[in-house]
Amino acid sequence: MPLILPLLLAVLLFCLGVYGVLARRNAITILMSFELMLNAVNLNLVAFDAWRLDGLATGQTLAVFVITLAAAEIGLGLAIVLLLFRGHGHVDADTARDLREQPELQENEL
Amino acid sequence: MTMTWTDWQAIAVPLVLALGAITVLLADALWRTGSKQVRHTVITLITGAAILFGLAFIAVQRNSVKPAFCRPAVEGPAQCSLVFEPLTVGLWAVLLIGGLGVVGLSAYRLLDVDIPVGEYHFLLLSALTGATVLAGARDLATVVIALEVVSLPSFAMVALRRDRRGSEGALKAFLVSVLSTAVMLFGISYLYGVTGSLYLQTIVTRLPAIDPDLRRVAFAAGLFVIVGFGFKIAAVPFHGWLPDTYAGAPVEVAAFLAVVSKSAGVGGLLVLVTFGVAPSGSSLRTVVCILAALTMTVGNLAALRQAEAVRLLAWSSIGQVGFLLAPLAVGDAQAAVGYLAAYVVVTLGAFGAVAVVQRHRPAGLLTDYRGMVRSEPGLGVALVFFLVVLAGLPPGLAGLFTKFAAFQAVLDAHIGWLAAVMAVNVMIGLAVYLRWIAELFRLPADDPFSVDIENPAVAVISTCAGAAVVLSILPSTLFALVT
Amino acid sequence: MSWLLIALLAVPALTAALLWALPAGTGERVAAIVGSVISGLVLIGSGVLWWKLVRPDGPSVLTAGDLPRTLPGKVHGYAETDVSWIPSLDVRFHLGIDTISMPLIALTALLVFLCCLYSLRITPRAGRMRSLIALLLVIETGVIGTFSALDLVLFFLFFEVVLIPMWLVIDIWGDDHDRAGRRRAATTFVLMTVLGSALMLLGFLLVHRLTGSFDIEYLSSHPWRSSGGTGLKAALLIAVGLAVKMPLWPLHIWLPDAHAKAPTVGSVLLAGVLLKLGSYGMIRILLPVLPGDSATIAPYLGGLSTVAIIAGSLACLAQTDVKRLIAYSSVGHMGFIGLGIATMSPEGLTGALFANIAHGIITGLLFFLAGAIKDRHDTSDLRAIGRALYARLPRIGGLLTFACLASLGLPGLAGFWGEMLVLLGAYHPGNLLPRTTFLVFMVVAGIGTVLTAAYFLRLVRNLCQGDPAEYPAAAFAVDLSRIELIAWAPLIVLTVFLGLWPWFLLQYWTFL
Amino acid sequence: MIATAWRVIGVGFSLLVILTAALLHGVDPQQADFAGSYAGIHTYISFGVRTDDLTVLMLAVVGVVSACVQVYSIGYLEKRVASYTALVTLFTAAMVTVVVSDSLFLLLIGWEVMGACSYLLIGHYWERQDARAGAMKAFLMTRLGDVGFLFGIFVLGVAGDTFRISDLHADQMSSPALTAGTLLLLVGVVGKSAQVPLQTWLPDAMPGPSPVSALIHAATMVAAGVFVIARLFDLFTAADATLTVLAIVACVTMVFAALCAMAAVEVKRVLAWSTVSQLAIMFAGLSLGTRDGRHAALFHLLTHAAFKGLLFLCAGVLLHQVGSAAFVVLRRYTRRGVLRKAMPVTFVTMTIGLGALAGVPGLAGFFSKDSVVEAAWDHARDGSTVGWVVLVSVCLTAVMTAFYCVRLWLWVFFRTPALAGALGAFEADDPMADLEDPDTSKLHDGSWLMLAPLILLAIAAAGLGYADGVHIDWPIALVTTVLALFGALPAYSLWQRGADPRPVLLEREFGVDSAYQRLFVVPVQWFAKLAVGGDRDVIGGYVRAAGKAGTLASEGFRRLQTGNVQTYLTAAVVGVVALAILAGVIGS
Repeated sequence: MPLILPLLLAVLLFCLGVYGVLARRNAITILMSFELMLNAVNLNLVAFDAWRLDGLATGQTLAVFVITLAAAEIGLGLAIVLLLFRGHGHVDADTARDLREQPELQENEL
Repeated sequence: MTMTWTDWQAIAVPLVLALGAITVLLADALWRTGSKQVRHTVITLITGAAILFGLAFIAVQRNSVKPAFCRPAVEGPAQCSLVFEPLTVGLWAVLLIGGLGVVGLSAYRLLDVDIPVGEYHFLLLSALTGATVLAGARDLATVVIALEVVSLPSFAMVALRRDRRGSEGALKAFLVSVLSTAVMLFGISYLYGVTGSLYLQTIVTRLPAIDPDLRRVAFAAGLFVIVGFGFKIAAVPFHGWLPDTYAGAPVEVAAFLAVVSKSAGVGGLLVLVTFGVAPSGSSLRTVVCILAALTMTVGNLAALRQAEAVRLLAWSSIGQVGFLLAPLAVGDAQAAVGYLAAYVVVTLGAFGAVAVVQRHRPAGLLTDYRGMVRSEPGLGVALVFFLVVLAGLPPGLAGLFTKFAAFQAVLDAHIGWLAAVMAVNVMIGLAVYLRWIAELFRLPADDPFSVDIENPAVAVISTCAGAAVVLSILPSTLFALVT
Repeated sequence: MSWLLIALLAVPALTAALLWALPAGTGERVAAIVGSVISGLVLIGSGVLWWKLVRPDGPSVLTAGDLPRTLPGKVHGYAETDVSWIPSLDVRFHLGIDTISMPLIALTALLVFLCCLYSLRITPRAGRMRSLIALLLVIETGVIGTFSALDLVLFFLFFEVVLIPMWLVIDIWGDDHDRAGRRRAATTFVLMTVLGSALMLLGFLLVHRLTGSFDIEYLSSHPWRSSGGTGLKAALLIAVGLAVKMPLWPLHIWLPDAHAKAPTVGSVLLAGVLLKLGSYGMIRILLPVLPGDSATIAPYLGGLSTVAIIAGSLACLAQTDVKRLIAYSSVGHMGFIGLGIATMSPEGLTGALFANIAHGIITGLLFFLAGAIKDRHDTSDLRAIGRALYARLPRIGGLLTFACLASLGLPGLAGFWGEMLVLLGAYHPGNLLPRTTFLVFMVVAGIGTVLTAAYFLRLVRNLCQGDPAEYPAAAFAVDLSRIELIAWAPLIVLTVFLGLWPWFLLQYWTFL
Repeated sequence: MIATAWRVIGVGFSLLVILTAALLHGVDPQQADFAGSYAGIHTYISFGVRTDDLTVLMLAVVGVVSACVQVYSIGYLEKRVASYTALVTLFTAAMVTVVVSDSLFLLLIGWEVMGACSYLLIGHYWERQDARAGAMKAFLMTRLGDVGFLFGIFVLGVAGDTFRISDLHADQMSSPALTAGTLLLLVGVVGKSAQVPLQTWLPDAMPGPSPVSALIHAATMVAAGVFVIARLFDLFTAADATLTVLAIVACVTMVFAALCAMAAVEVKRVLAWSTVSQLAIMFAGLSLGTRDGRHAALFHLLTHAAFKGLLFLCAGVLLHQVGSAAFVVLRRYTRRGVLRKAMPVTFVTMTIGLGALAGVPGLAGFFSKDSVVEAAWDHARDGSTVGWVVLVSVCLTAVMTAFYCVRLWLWVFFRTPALAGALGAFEADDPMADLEDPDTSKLHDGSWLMLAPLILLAIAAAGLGYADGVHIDWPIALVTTVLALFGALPAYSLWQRGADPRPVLLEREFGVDSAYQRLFVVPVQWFAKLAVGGDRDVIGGYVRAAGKAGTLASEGFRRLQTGNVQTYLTAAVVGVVALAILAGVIGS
C-alpha cells in the first residue's frame, strides 16, 4: 500500500477533528473530535513506522503513548465537563462566558 | 537497556517530586485525624521538602552533565532522552523556585478554604514533575508526555474550587490545550516521518540533509510543534484562554499557571528551538520572532485598559512571554533563562500581593490598591517594585537587565525589526504598569486598604522582594543560571 | 575608586530611602530640612570635587599655551571607579568625571539644593513633602549618575532612573486644577522618553556589536571612524533617543505640557537639568564614539535644531500661559544647543556646553518666578493673572524682566555666551560638514534670537507692564518673600557672574 | 533713601567718567587685555580696554551729558526714581564700556546692555500703551540689527584671526571677508543709530522720560554707531562697497528724516527725527572715507550731543510743566502768550539749541555741519560721486533743518500774528482748543536742578564750535548760511499766515511703519499661530493619535475576548495558517 493513502486519510481525519472542535457546541462532541485528531496522529505514526522500518518501532511506541495520553485527557476532560454541567446545567462550550472581558471599563478616570 | 547510576541521578529530581506527590496524596487520604491546620502544615512541609531536595540537588550538581537513557546512534553522538546539563539546571532552578513560591503562597490560612489541600499539593507536585522532565527532555516522545504531565494537573487545579468560574476556566484551558497537543502530535508525526527519529539530536542532524521535496513538510511539522507550545505559553494568537482562565482560577493557581506552567512551556520551547526543530537560520525561528512580536504587542496593548488586577497581570504575562520569546527565537538560552528567572520572582511577588488584597477585597479592581503606599507601606512598596521590575525600569534593574539581554540577543542575531518592536513595547508595557503604580501612590484614598497581612504572605512577598533587590544589584546572578 | 563621587550618588539615594522609612507624621516636617541639609552637602561635595579636578596641581592642568588637542568629548576621567558588574553582558560600573561633566554635576547639585531650600517654606498644595523631597533626591542621584557614567549601559541606566520619580512628581504634585491633564502630561513625558531611551539602548548595543565595548572612555579614544551601515543606524538611534530627552523638534511635544503641569520644583529640575541629559549624551557619546556617522547626521540635526529655534520661538509668541511659554522657550534654547552640537566644531561644542549651564540657571530662575506668580494667582494663564505686575509685585516683576533679558541672550548675562559661540560654530563648522548649509542655519538662528527677544518682551509687556488701575493688587499677594530671595539669589548671581566672567567655565573646555 | 543713594552714585559715576576723560586726555594710546579663554584653537575670546583720542572724546561726551541728565533727573522725575537712576547709571557704564573696549565682544556687551537699558527706560512709564509699544519696538529693531552686528564680528574676527580691535587690520583680511564683515557691522550700526531702513523705532521711543531721550536717544547710544565706524575706520575705508552703501543709507536717511521732522506735530518727535537726520549727517561724513570726513563726523557728534541733549532737556521742561510736548497743547498757552514769559530760561536755552541745530552762524552746529560740507566738497572735487551725493544731501538737509527748527520755535513760543488768537493750523483738530482756558498760574520754569544743566549745555551748544579751533571756509559758510535762510523763510511766512501744510505722506512718515507692520509683524503673528496649531494639531495630533490608537487597540483586543472558547480556537487555527504563510513570505 502506498504511503500516501494512510497519510491522506490521516489528514482527512485531522481536518474532520478540527472542524468538529471549532463547529460543535456540545463539549462531549468536541472531546470526540479531539479523539479523531489524535487518531489521525496515530495513523500517521503507524504509517511512517511501517514505511521507515527502523527496527525500533518508534512510531508504534509513540502511538501507544498517544492512546494512553488520549485516555488520560478524556478522563480529565469528562471530569471538567461534568463540573461544567453541575455549574451551568448544560455542556455547551460556547455559552460558558462568565469570564469574558467586561465590556465597560469600571474606572472613574483615565 | 538498563538504568545506570547516571540515569538515576538525572531523573532524581523528577523522581523525588513524583514520590513527594504520591506521599502527599496518601498522607492526605489516609491521615484524617489531625486538625486541618496541622495537616496543611505537614503537607506543605512535605511538598517543600521535595522541592528543596531538587534545589539542593541542582545546587550541588550544577556543573555536571548527565545524559540519561542514551543509546548509541548510527551516526553522530549518542541519542539521549533526558539530559541534565547547565541549561537544565537553569530551567529547573527557575521551575523549582517558582513551585516553592507557589507552595509558600498556598500556606495555611492563605489558600482558599474550598480547596482540598492534599489534592492541591499533589497536583502541584505532579505538574512540577512534568515540568522538570520537560526541561530535561531531549526526545519528542518525552517532550509530549512531560508536557501533558504539566498541563493536565494544572487544569485540575484550576477547577479545584469546583465553582462556575473555576469550571469555565478549566474548560477553556483544557480545550485549547488538547487542541494544541493534537496539533503538536500531528506535527511530531510528520517530523518523525521526515527524519525517522524522535531524538532531537538526530532530528537536528538529519533535518538539513532531507530531500528538498520534504522541506515543506518538515517546515509545517516544525511549525505545528512550535504552535503546540504556543498554546501552552499563550503566545498570540493562541492566547485567548489565558486571561479567562487566570480570572477563573484561585489567585494561587493563577500564580502557579503564570509561574510554573508558563516556565515549563518556555523551557520546553527553548529546548526544542535550540536543540531540535529550528536550527539557526531556519525560517521557524522567524516564526518564533513573529510570535514574539505579536505576543508582546497584543499582550501589552490589551493590558492597557484592564480594570482588574489579575486580568492585568494575565495580559501582562502574555506581554512578558513575548519578550521572552525574543531571545528564545534566536536561541540565546542565557538571556531567555535569565529573563524567565526575573519574571518568575517578581510575578510570584505580584501575585502574592494580589492574593493578599483579593482575600479582603474580592472584586480585585485596581482601584482597591489606591493609596496603598501610605496605608500599607511595606506591601505597597514591594508591589511597586515588582511592577517596576516587570516594566524594566530602574530601580527594577533585574527587569531592566534581562530586557537588555533580550535586546542584545536579538540585535546580535541581526533582527532589527524585532528589536524595534521590542522598544515600542517597552513603552507600552510601562504605560500598563504605570496605571497601577499611580493607583498605589494616589492620595488621599477614600477607603485605603489596610489589614493585618498573614505571616506566610509576608514571608513570601518579602522573600520575593529581597530576591528581586538582590537580582537588581547583582544581575549577573540571573545570567549565571545558564553558563 | 573615588569615594567622593560615589558618595555624591549614594547619599541622596540613601537619604531618600531614609525619608520614606520615617513615619509619615514626623517625615512631613523634617523632610525639607533633611533634604536641604543633604543636598547642601552634595553641593559642597561637588564643589570639593570640582576643586580637586581643576586645582593647579590637579589632573587637568590647563594653561593657555598648552592646550590639549583632544577630540570633542574625549574623556579625561578623574575620580574614576571601574568595577566589573555584569560580565556576561560586558557591563561595567564605570564612573568618572571630567571638566565637561563636572559643571553639570555642580549645576544639578545646586538646583536640587535650591529646590529643597525653596520647599522649606513653599509647599505644593498636595502636601506629602516627605515623598517629594525623597523623589527630588532620587532624581539628583539619577542625574549626577548620568553625568558621571563612563559606561554606556550605566549611562542608560541612570538616564532611566529619573523617569518614574519625575512622573510621580508631575502626577502627584502637578497642577491642582487639572488632574487628568497632569496625568496625561506626565505619562506622555515618561512614555516618549522611555521609547527614546529604548531606541538609544538599541544604538548602544549596535555600538557594542561594532566595537565590542560599552566603555565610554575606551570608545572615546578608539572611536568608530568609518561611516555608514550599522554605525549610521547606531548613530541615528542614539541621536533619536537623546533628541527626545533634549528635546529636539519635532520630538518636543511632551515638553510644554510636562513643564506647564509640573509643580515649581519639578519644572525647575525638568528644565534645569533633565533636558541636559540629552545634550550631554550627544556631546559625551554620539560625537566622540561615532564621529563619522555623526558627521553624516549632523546637518539634519542642525536643521531640526534650527527649526526648533524658530518653531519654539514662534510658538512662544502665541502662548497665553506663562509656564507653557517658558517651557516652549526651552525648546528654542535647546535648539541652540543642538545646533552647537551639530556644528561639530570646538566653538559650537563649547557654546553648547556653556548654553547647557546657562539655560539651566536661567530657566531654573524663570520657572521659579513663574511658579511664584502661579502660586500667588492660583493660575498661570496670562489673561487671568492680568497685567501690571510691576505695580502689584514689583520685585518679582523686576526679577522676571531680568530673567527674561537673560534668557533672550543679552550680552553681559549668562545666556549670551552659549548662543554666541554656537552661532560662531555654525559660521565655521567642522571639516566634514557642508559650510553653506550651516551658514543658512546661522542666519536663521540669528533671526530666531530676534524672535526670542520678541516673545520675552511680549511676556514682559503683557504681564509686568500695564495700567495698574485696571488690575488692582490682590490683598493676599505678597511680594518677594525671604525664602524666595534666598533660593533665587544664587541663580541671579550666577547669571550675572557667568555673563561677565564666562572664562570661569570656558577655560575648562578645549577641543580640537 | 535707596533713591537718594542711587542718585549720588549716578552723579558720582558721571563725574568719575568726566574725571577719567580729563586724566586720559593727552595720554599716549594704550591697550590692555584682561581675562580671556580659548574656545577652539583659533578662537581666543577676551576682554580688553584701550585709550586714545576717540575714547577720550567719547568719554567726555558721555560723562558730561550723563552728569547733566542725572542732575536734571533729580528735579524731573517723581516716581520710581531708584530703578530709573540705577538704569541710567547702568546705561552710562555700558556706554563707557563700548567706548573703552578693545574687544569686539566687550563692545557688544556694552552695545546690547545699552539697548536693554534703553528698552527699560523707554518703558519707564509702563502704564502707557505707547511707552510699552515703543520700548518693545526699540529693542526688537535694534536687536535685529545686532544680529547682523554679531555676524559681522564673526566674519571680521575669523578673517583677522583675532577679536581684538587693535589687532584687526584690513591688510590681513581677504577683500570679500572685509566687505561682508563691515557690511554686517553696518547692519548693527543702522539699527542702533536708527538709520533707514531701521529708523522707525527712534520716534516711537519718545514716550520715555525726556532726560532719557536726551542721554540715550540723542547724545550717546544712537551715536554709538558713529563711534563704532570711527573706531574701525581703517577697516571701513578698505571696503569701498561698504562705504558706498553707508553713503546711500546716510543720504537717504538724512533727507527722509528731515522730511518727517517737517511734518511732526510733537516737539519730541520733531527732535527725534532731527536726531535721525543729524546722525545721518555724521554717517555721511564717515562715508567719505577721508580723515577729514571722520574728523567732521566726530565734531558733529560732539556738538550734536550738546545741542540735541539740550533740546531734549528743554522739551522735558515743557513736558514737566505743561504735561505734554504736543504742539496742540503747547499752543493753548502760547496763544495767550504765556509760555515764553513763564519759562524764560527754557525759552532762551531752547532758542540757542534750535539755532545750533539749524546752523545759525556762530553756534556750534554751524561749524560742525560746515566741516562735513567742507569734507564732502573736498572729496567731491577729487572726483568722487559719493562726495557729490553727500554734498547735495547735506545741503538739502540743511535747508530742511532750518525749516523745521524755525517752525518749531515759532509755533511753540510765539502767537501767530495773522490769526491774533484765533484758531490756527494745529488747533483745527483740537476739540478742547476753545473750551478750555489752561491754568497758567502754575506755569513756571523748572527748578534750578533742571535749569543748571540747560544752561551748561546751552553754553556748550553755543561755544563748542570754537573748541576745534576756528577755521572757516568762507564760501562754504556763506552758502550754508544762505541755505539755512532758504529754509527759515518759508517757515516764517507759513507761520505768519497761520498755515502749516502737512502732506499726508510726510505726516504718516511715508507709511513705513504700517508697511513693516503688514510685512513683518502680521506674518510673524500668523506664523506663531501656525506654529502653535502645528504643534497642537499635527505633532501633538500624531502623539495623541498614537495614544488613541493604543487605547482603541486595547479596547479591540478586549472586545475579541468574548468568553467563547471556540472563538479562541478558531482564532488560533486561523493564526496557524497565517503564521505559516507569513513565515513563508519572510523566509523566502
